[in-house]
Amino acid sequence: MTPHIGDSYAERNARERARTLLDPGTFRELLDPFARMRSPYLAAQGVVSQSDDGVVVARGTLGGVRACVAATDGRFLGGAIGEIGGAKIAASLELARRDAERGTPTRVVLAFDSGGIRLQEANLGLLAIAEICDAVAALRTHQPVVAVIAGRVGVYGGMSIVTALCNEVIVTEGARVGLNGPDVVETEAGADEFDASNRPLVWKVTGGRRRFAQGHATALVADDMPDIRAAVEDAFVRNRPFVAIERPEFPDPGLEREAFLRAYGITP
Amino acid sequence: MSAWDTRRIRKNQRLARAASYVRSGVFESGDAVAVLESVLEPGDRVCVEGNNQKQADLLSRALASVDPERVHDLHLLISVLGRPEHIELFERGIASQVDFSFSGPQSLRLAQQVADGRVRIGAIHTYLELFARYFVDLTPDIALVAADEADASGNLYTGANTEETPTIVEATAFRNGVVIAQVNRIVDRVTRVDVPGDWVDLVVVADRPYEIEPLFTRDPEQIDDVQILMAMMVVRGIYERHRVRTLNHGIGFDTAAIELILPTYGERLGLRGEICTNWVLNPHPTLIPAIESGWVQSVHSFGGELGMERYVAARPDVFFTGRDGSLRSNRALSQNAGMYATDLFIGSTLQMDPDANSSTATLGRIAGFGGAPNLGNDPRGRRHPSQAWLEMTSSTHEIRRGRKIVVQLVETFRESGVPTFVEHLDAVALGRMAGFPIAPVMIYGDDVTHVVTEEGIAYLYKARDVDERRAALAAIAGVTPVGLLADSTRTQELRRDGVVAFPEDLGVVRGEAKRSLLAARSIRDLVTWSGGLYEPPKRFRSW
Amino acid sequence: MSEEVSRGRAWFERFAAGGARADGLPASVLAADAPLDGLPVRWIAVVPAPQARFPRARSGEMGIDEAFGVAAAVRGVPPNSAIVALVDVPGQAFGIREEAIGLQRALAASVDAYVQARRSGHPVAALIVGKAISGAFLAHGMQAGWIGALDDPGVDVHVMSEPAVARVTRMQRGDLARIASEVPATARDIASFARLGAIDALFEVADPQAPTDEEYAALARALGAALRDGSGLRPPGERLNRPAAIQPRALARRVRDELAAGWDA
Amino acid sequence: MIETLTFTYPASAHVARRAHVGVVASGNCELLLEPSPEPSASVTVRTSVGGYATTWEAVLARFFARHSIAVRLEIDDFGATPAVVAMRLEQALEQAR
Repeated sequence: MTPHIGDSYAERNARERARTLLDPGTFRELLDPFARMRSPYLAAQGVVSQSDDGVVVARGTLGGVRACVAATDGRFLGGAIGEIGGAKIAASLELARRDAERGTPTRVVLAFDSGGIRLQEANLGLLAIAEICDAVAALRTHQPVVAVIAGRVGVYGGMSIVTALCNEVIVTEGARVGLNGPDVVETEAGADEFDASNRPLVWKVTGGRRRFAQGHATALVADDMPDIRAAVEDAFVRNRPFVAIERPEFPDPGLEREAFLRAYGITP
Repeated sequence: MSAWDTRRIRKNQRLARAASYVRSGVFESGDAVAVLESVLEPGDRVCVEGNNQKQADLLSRALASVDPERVHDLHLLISVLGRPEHIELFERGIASQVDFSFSGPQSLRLAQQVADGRVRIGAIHTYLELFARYFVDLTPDIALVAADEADASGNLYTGANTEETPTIVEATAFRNGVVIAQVNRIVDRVTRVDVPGDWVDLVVVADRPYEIEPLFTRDPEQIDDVQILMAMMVVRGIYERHRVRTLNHGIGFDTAAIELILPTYGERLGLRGEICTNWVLNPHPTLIPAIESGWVQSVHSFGGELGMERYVAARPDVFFTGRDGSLRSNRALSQNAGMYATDLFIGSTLQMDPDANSSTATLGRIAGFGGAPNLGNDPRGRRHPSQAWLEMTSSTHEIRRGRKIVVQLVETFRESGVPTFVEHLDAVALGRMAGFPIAPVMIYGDDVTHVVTEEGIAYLYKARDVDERRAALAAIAGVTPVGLLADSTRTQELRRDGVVAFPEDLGVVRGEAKRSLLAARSIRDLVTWSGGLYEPPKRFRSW
Repeated sequence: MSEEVSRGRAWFERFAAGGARADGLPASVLAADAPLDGLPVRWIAVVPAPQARFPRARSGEMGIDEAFGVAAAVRGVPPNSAIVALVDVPGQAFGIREEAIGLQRALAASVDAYVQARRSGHPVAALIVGKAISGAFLAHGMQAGWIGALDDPGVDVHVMSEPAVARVTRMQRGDLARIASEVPATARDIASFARLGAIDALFEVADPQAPTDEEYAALARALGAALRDGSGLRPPGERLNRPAAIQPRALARRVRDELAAGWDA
Repeated sequence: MIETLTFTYPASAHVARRAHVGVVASGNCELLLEPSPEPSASVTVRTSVGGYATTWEAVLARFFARHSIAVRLEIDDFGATPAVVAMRLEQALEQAR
């Protein structure tokens, strides 16, 4: 018997994710690969650049409404954000805000799969993230900003902060959302703190299911394109206002590590 | 008058020396070093159960900790030199000679020990060959094995990983050697008797469950388009063409790709029930979709695979299982089955020379072979015919024999700059440096019937002479040094004669070689296919 | 010069001397209301707190308590008051407790608080007096409309701590220095950061812990002006249009121009 | 460091449209292929794995011997094997036709 194997979002590259999130036949990429907006900073560091700098911005419609998807390519440098890719995302948000102010709203979906800021462009990435954070918050006053976190990288670093600023965050079970990647925590604090090779623990702590249970994600869906598309449409129809982020309840951080995790419902 | 029972007398002396540590046949794990020091004598042949899956690691750790003043110059017999303490045996002077099959993870350190003169390699064997010698000229004095459970009578239960335990124990026990088993627990009644208790002398409960590696799990996420293209060529150009029903697969991503396109590509070609019905291989998770789609009639396994226990137990029509429901594996019998009863072996290699000799040996490493040479040869003792076997010969003589299909599946380059096809195997230089009388060749070229690369298939069995064989191989060797020698006119002739086929000659459309052709594209998909029965090990989980 | 007291605390005590301390904050977050040349200002700094509840956030890192603390301090800004972030943050906290709770949410809370304050009319300035690393800087300082910094070798702006960069890239200091000279965005010194058009003013101080009266006066004057002239209200995206940013951010500007041009086909 | 290689092959056939395939990820490469008005195929390769100019030359020469297409081709490579490069070339051609 053949089971239902989802039409996987994670399996697609950034361009195909954007294409399938938009209404069929409406995908139109801006600054596409032939624009050759490559990072000029990578060659000096022995890294080959990519013609779209790892970010795809596409216009089209979503549920028949003007829309824009900004998708990062987790395969190129882990989807990390540099100057050009960062500017693509920031500009999309700024243009959508202009549209909203003009009364011709453009829906924005942030399809992130990103390790955070690109180390090779360090402070330019930092500046870009600050701009993106502000642009999300500004656009949010007009309309929901929707993030889809369903790729193989997840979102970390600055990009996880941006995600937390969105009205709606759609995740799959395979998604990961965290500030510091487990490998980074392990490097900084040791494997006793966070054993990054313990994959079930990584997902118990940062996985989509956990983030949904914590209320950090607003929808948990199967890795199946129809489900993800439906969740995105829902998010716009629902049009929920942003809920200011408050300090959550959590166990006493003074508890020994394992006791803390157990008290928080995580079996290490 | 000469004595005829010296081995038995010595065995009794050995056990008597250890008696103070033993109660009802059982000793404590903390006494393992002392027991080994009591039982062992310098120069003993010691067989340590250690293969690429299950490891008697409590006992091997204890062996590496014995006093070299008391125990030295052991002759180590072991399938796979896989653990660091195996090498410590040489470093500490406990063992000075070794006969083995494979040394994957320790191949670099082993080469160093040989160079330093601390150990002498008797020979590098295939599994079956090594097991065979246990019954002829390398019978162990002591065997150190691993099992899941023991009962008060010493009966052993080995769960899904019976592997080579019965073989080692049989060779040792019936020639008055001492058999020591580490078990994960002692129970009133073993789940199933895999080794009878009167073959076992001493039992110890290990400080932690025996070490085991999920070696046959391939994450479909890592299969790329090139491997899928090659898989399509194999299905059309070999399995379909020769109607291959009985077969063995290696553990590479490329063979995993074949397993995963059977329910899609194979199904579309109408080949279900026509090919790939009876298998000799471990419970590969990537075979689940083919099994669930009704492709597979039977699977016999060398060993188990972590995470596949519940799935296997739920598919007793397909797998060999005990009354308890769990898999019964047996490396020696499965190797034998793979050698004599399958029509096809397909595997991969690191290097291949212009005559299709292949080796996984690289300079500075003594890696060995494992089971591939048993499966990847033409067993000339075979007498039962099959369509596939007979198609390998063009003879019409009244006396004729068929031939095993031996396929090597390789990309022309391993990494961007490292060619698979080379003028001379590293194994030749390695063998010379290590003083071996023969170069460690994994599969001899004259056993190879087909070579598949991303460029096409060389039907070597069809070649009329050595020159044509070389030309056929060069034709599919891409831009490697061997491939650049190919003459395009000659290649056209070989294609016309069917000695070489490119994808288009086989009706394989390159553009179809996409991951969407895989019946499962992630470990998660495999779990879904299994109806939740497959429980992948931690390291393969993304949820 | 003493490094016993963190730079953040030293400058906080100088600027906010005698100011009313905001309460309900963890020991690692300092906030006080003290006027600057007659202008009401809420001063905020993050400082090391050896007794902090979270074991991985005791050396000045931005952890859960710090980030939510900063968010609370910003949200509690009195009407008509400006905000100044005194920045000396060595980075975010690296710990499993933080990841389990969701440190990204905590940092987002303080980012959001700063954005809301600025967008609702509170001028926001930041003064980098020490380290300004990664997520910690994003959450405390980068949303300011005006950013000043001490021109001092101890000022360090980057996305990763220096030892972490060495570990991750496996590069020697010499190689990192060569790359920093070719790609200023990867450099850590404040002059390089300023070269990206990211800094509005640099201040020379002989002792980065204790400015002279003259140095302090110059700094206070510039800060006061920025908070009064609207600079503190500019969103980060507008930084691109400042003269100092035209050349170094030319690519980001071009991306915006081209996206705008193609936005409506 | 990055090595840049350029190659030119005589070519006559035209392709209908431009094509973009692949990604700059480990063991992979990105290709940008555009129709060219010149009677040649001109190729630029930028690779992070230096020292294999002859291998690139051989892979590209074989491809353009089979498909004499007048194009401008850019390849950005992160250690793709010749097999992967050949497959990307075929995919690009398929898109461009």
